[in-house]
Amino acid sequence: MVDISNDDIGEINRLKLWEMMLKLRLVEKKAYDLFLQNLIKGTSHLALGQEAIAGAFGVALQEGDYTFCTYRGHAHTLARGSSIEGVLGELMGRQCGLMKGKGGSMHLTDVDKGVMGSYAIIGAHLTIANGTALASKYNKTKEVSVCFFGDGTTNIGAFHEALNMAKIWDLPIVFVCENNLYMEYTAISDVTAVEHPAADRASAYSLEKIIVDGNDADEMFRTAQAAIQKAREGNGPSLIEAKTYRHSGHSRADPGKYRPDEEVKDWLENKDPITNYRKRLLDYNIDEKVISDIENKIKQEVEEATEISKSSPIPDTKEIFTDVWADGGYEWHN
Amino acid sequence: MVDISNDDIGEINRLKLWEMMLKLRLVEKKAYDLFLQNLIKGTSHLALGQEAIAGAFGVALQEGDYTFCTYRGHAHTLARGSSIEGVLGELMGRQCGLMKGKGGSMHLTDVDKGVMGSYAIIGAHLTIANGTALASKYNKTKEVSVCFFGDGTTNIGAFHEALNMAKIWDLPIVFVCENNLYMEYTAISDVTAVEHPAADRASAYSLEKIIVDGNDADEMFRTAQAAIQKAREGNGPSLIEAKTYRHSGHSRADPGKYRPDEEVKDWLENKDPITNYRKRLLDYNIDEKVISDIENKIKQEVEEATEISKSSPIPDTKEIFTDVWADGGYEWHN
Amino acid sequence: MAQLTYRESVSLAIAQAMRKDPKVFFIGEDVGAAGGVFKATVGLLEEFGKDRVMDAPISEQAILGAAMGAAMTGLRPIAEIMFSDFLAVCWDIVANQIAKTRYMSDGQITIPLVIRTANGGGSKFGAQHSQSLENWSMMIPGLKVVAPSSPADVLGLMNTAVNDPDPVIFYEHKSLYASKQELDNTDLSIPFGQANILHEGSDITIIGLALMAQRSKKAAEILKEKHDINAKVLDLRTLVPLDLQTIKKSINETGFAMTVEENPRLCGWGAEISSLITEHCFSNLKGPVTRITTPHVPLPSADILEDNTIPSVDLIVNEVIKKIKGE
Amino acid sequence: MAQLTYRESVSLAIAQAMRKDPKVFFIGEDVGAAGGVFKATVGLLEEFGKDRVMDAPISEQAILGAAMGAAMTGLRPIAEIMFSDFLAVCWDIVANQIAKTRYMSDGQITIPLVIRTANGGGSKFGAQHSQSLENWSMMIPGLKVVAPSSPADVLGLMNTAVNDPDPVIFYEHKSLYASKQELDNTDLSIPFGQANILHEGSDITIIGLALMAQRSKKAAEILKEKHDINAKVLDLRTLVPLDLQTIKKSINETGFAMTVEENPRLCGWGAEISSLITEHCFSNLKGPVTRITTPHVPLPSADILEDNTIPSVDLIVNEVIKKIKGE
Ligand SMILES: Cc1ncc(C[n+]2csc(CCOP(=O)(O)OP(=O)(O)O)c2C)c(N)n1
Ligand SMILES: Cc1ncc(C[n+]2csc(CCOP(=O)(O)OP(=O)(O)O)c2C)c(N)n1
Ligand SMILES: [Mg+2]
Ligand SMILES: [Mg+2]
Repeated sequence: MVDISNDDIGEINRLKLWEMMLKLRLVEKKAYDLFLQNLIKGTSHLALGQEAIAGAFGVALQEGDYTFCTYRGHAHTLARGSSIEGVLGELMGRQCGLMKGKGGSMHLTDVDKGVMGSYAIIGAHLTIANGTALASKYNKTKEVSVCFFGDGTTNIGAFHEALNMAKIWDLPIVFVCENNLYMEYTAISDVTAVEHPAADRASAYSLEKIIVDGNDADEMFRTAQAAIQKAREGNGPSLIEAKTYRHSGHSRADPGKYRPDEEVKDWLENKDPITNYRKRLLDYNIDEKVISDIENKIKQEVEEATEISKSSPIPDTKEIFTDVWADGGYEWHN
Repeated sequence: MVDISNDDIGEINRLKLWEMMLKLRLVEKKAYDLFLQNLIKGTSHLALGQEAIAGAFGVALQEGDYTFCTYRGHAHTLARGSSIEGVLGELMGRQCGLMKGKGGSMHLTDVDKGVMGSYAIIGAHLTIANGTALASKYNKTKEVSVCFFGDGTTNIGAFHEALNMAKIWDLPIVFVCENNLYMEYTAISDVTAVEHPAADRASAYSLEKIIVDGNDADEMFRTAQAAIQKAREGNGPSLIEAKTYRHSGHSRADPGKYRPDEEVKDWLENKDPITNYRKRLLDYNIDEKVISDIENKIKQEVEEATEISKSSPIPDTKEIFTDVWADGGYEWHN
Repeated sequence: MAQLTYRESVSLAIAQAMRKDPKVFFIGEDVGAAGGVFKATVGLLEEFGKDRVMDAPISEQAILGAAMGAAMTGLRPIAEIMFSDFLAVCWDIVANQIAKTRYMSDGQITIPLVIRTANGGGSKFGAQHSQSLENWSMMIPGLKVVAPSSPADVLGLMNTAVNDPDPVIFYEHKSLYASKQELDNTDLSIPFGQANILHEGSDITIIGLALMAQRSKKAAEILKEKHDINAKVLDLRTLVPLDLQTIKKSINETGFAMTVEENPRLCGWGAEISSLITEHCFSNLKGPVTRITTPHVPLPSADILEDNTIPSVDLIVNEVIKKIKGE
Repeated sequence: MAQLTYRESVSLAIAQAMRKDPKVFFIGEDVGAAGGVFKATVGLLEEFGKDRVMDAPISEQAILGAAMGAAMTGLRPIAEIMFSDFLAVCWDIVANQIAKTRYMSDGQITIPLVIRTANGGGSKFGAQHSQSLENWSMMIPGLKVVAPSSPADVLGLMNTAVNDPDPVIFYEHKSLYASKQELDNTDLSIPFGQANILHEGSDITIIGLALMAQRSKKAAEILKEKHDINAKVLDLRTLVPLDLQTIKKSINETGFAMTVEENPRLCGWGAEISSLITEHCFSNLKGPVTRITTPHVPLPSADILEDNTIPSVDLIVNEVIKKIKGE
């Protein structure tokens, strides 16, 4: 039994984190199934194993806050409260998809939930996230912007420009580097001049060096809360490096064979954020039934949403010609 | 009288530095005169006040080494031994110009002297300089590549990418940031998250923090020698931040009014690299006549070269159509 | 009644927009304290302060990214890219992010953003500071493309650009900054997609943009005075949206068409216009569409070289004569 | 006699070049250990080792910058940009540095560099991973532009590209990687600027590139079999240099011309070809040049949407019929 006399997180938040992580996990697994059933075309990048990061931020953020994620963004989108059928439907290219199939798995967007887009070209969204943060500062409103990206992203120019600008203008933004040790197939250590690709560069922008176990939902939650609060109070940006691991390959086509077996085994068996969190909840004296009720609820939600999205029609081909412009159309001449 | 019992630089190098700096100074002044006479069209960016940096590297480098500079590169080009009429001729758009007027003042190139081009879009040449360094490593030859750039350049993405790549591949290259305190008209401190725009970022690439008085030719020479030697011996890249000041405005059109009068006065009167070096040479017991003989020689050289370039014809308009391709021509169809 | 330069029109247009709408702000390099390298933003910092006129680091990607993100929330940023050549360093943000995000988001995201930039040659700045890059934007679905040729057009088109809900690339021509115009009203509004007739004529239609529109107009004057040829000159003003109706109407009347562009030869906007004219007016054409372009070379720097590379008034005059009178 | 896929031809072409010339090396992201995301560089690391097959960080500017610099010294780098869409993040290096440096240096600097990249749609990857960007390079003076449509062309054109002294952008089409061809010789060499006739015919000339050349060929087969129309299909293979002679000759014979391109409508290479045809073959044209393009939209992701956006064989067939038989 663990001493929780001085607990700062509390049962309510812990159960939220539990529910959130489970949802992300089960939807990603479902996405994988659907892909095997050839119902998902194109590509898809699962965040299996990285749920604690998106999950912790999902719980810590408020309505109205802005998040920006990458092609590996199903989890981050769901974590803001987007519907499961909206996500799966988009992956399958159905009308119920968040963007009716126009964007696809790499571009999930749900502005009503603060999901300001998923970006598929490395680096760009760090600079764009500065923009919503700048808007909050300009308007003197209190939203916080959060931008997720991977370890590989720390070596592209836009990373550098975005961090410098965020700092000089003290923008209300949190940059979250999910260091899963690999870019696509290349170990980040092979191509990076420092050990901690994000944290060891924080000082280049006069930022604090923050490294956190990204597979420990509690630690992630504390770190997220602190950085969000700092931003919300007008004290400027943070750069967080969260250490984690992706369970599957880079994308649907990748078996991930470039990673040593032991390494994979260790992360899957000993460091899985969800397995470990379940143990912790029990250690914290939370009723097993409460835990499994949530599991069952989420399972059912995912199944129902899957059916909805499977039975959603494919989009009308006239969608091709909509929404290039704000007038709804695509004409470039009179 | 100064104690020179333990002198590591020696009279010969000191006189070379003196001659070199004087040449750079007098040619830049001549360029300004020619501009006032409306003989130089387009733009031009003088390095007046920054001569110790290009000068020190010019003396320290060997034949075969590669240098890359910016639009503010007349001095850096001359420092490798390019002819004065080649430089002034190019500024005036004459046939005797290094590129017959095709490139212009911002693109001085003299491959025979190792001047691998001057680059007018911020950032790019840092990545290109890595390429000649990579070639030396690939070929197992011993040339060193040196890349000069300004403080403002440290905030663009290419800076970051280039430094990281240089380090992970341990390239034989020296990056030289000439921190003259301003980008065009904006103080670098207004737009940079750290105090020392280059040096405070060295650690982000596991490089040593090196700051040097860029207006002290001896210090510059020592720093240049050390970094060049390190690179030549296969011990990888260096990043040097040299503090300096430009005497004139950013470019020909700029009176430089955004800079406080005192600041300008201090740098011109107390920190001029050439005035101070002349004093030092005397302190080091070097004969006044030797010093002024060099002055007279350089003055004459500059005057003669000016006459040559002024009387050089303008290029033939058929030059427009040459050297798009390696076959010498510009045809894009058969 | 005021005489305004093109450069003054830029700062006035921005100032007018900022006065009317607190959502408009301005961001760029060396734009505030110094008033811009082309002195086209003088006075803005003084009037609107640092919160609305932001001097940025040399970080074009970060500048346009921030402008895009701010626009996504409903603000209306105007961002400066000092020379259009520098669009290359932030081209991902322009072509892949700003242009596509509305479509990919199925219309959830709107990006009311103006990117203004100094474009074109004539200043002897060499190949990296002189390009004419309207075609770079024209080819990207999702971008509107504007290139004014006069102070009045700067005012009227900037007004429309700032109020347009879509991203607009606003190409100001460096060689026009000093040009002047008498204006009795500066609060102008010119709709996009409306070509301007700079010269009337029925023998041939010359289609130009920015500096090339002005040169075409001068050529038309010479052709009329000295060669008895009446050329109609259309200044497109915006490439996207394109005033195809006016083009078609004019070609159907004159039967001869010529485009005059500063872009290098391959894939310039003139190619698109030429293909459109051929497609839509084939049976009325009396001859092939002639394209005058800069030759397909990077721009040289020396004055004699640059002056002989970019299409001149004389070249236009001669090409028209050849065309009308036969070679 | 070997059956080779387009993707295998890429790695074989690179391997052959590296075996012949120690100056050739290869650099890119995830290209070595993993053999590339499209498995088009499998085996190279094993054969040539880390010194010649370099896995780079996600730093496209640094990759192309290093390749350019190395080429300036006489090495012959092949650099991979994983998806052509990512050219946007290093566009300054491509368009402003690599393309212009030879000219600006008055020929002092030569840049024998090949940039290969996966281009085009058909994979349901969405708007940022599916673009057809041959026109981006075509419009920049100083770049050669290659886009092979078959395994043999990959081999023959890569060989020429690596040995060419100028910078070459080599667009591989993602949707062709799996396509196969029987070859009894893999050491091929195909000169630049030589269009390939994929189908003979005298009724109309269809001009395509890469995937669109293959689709045009299929369309020509259907037109012949089912509609008694004989279409000549030209696969341009290289846009720069352009085989204008073959284009002219064919149009002068058939009198009808159609370009089929995957680029969105505005300023695609088809516009340039159309304007050239009109300029050079006006009196022999029986009707306007038809341009088939992707509509001017970013590419949607869902399969039904993408499939209906990129020009299909059916669309080509129908457009040809309309054109030949009148609407
Ligand atoms: C500019 C750019 N270069 C390359 C790619 C191809 N690419 C997609 S994901 C990826 C790896 C990214 O690694 P990381 O940032 O660590 O994120 P992770 O995939 O591990 O979540 C690469 C190289 C891209 N999308 N954009
Ligand atoms: C990408 C890019 N952005 C902007 C410019 C315009 N510009 C030319 S010089 C300059 C200032 C550069 O400052 P710094 O690096 O400190 O060099 P300095 O001029 O002081 O030598 C700027 C912003 C440019 N040439 N390229
Ligand atoms: Mg990673
Ligand atoms: Mg400076």
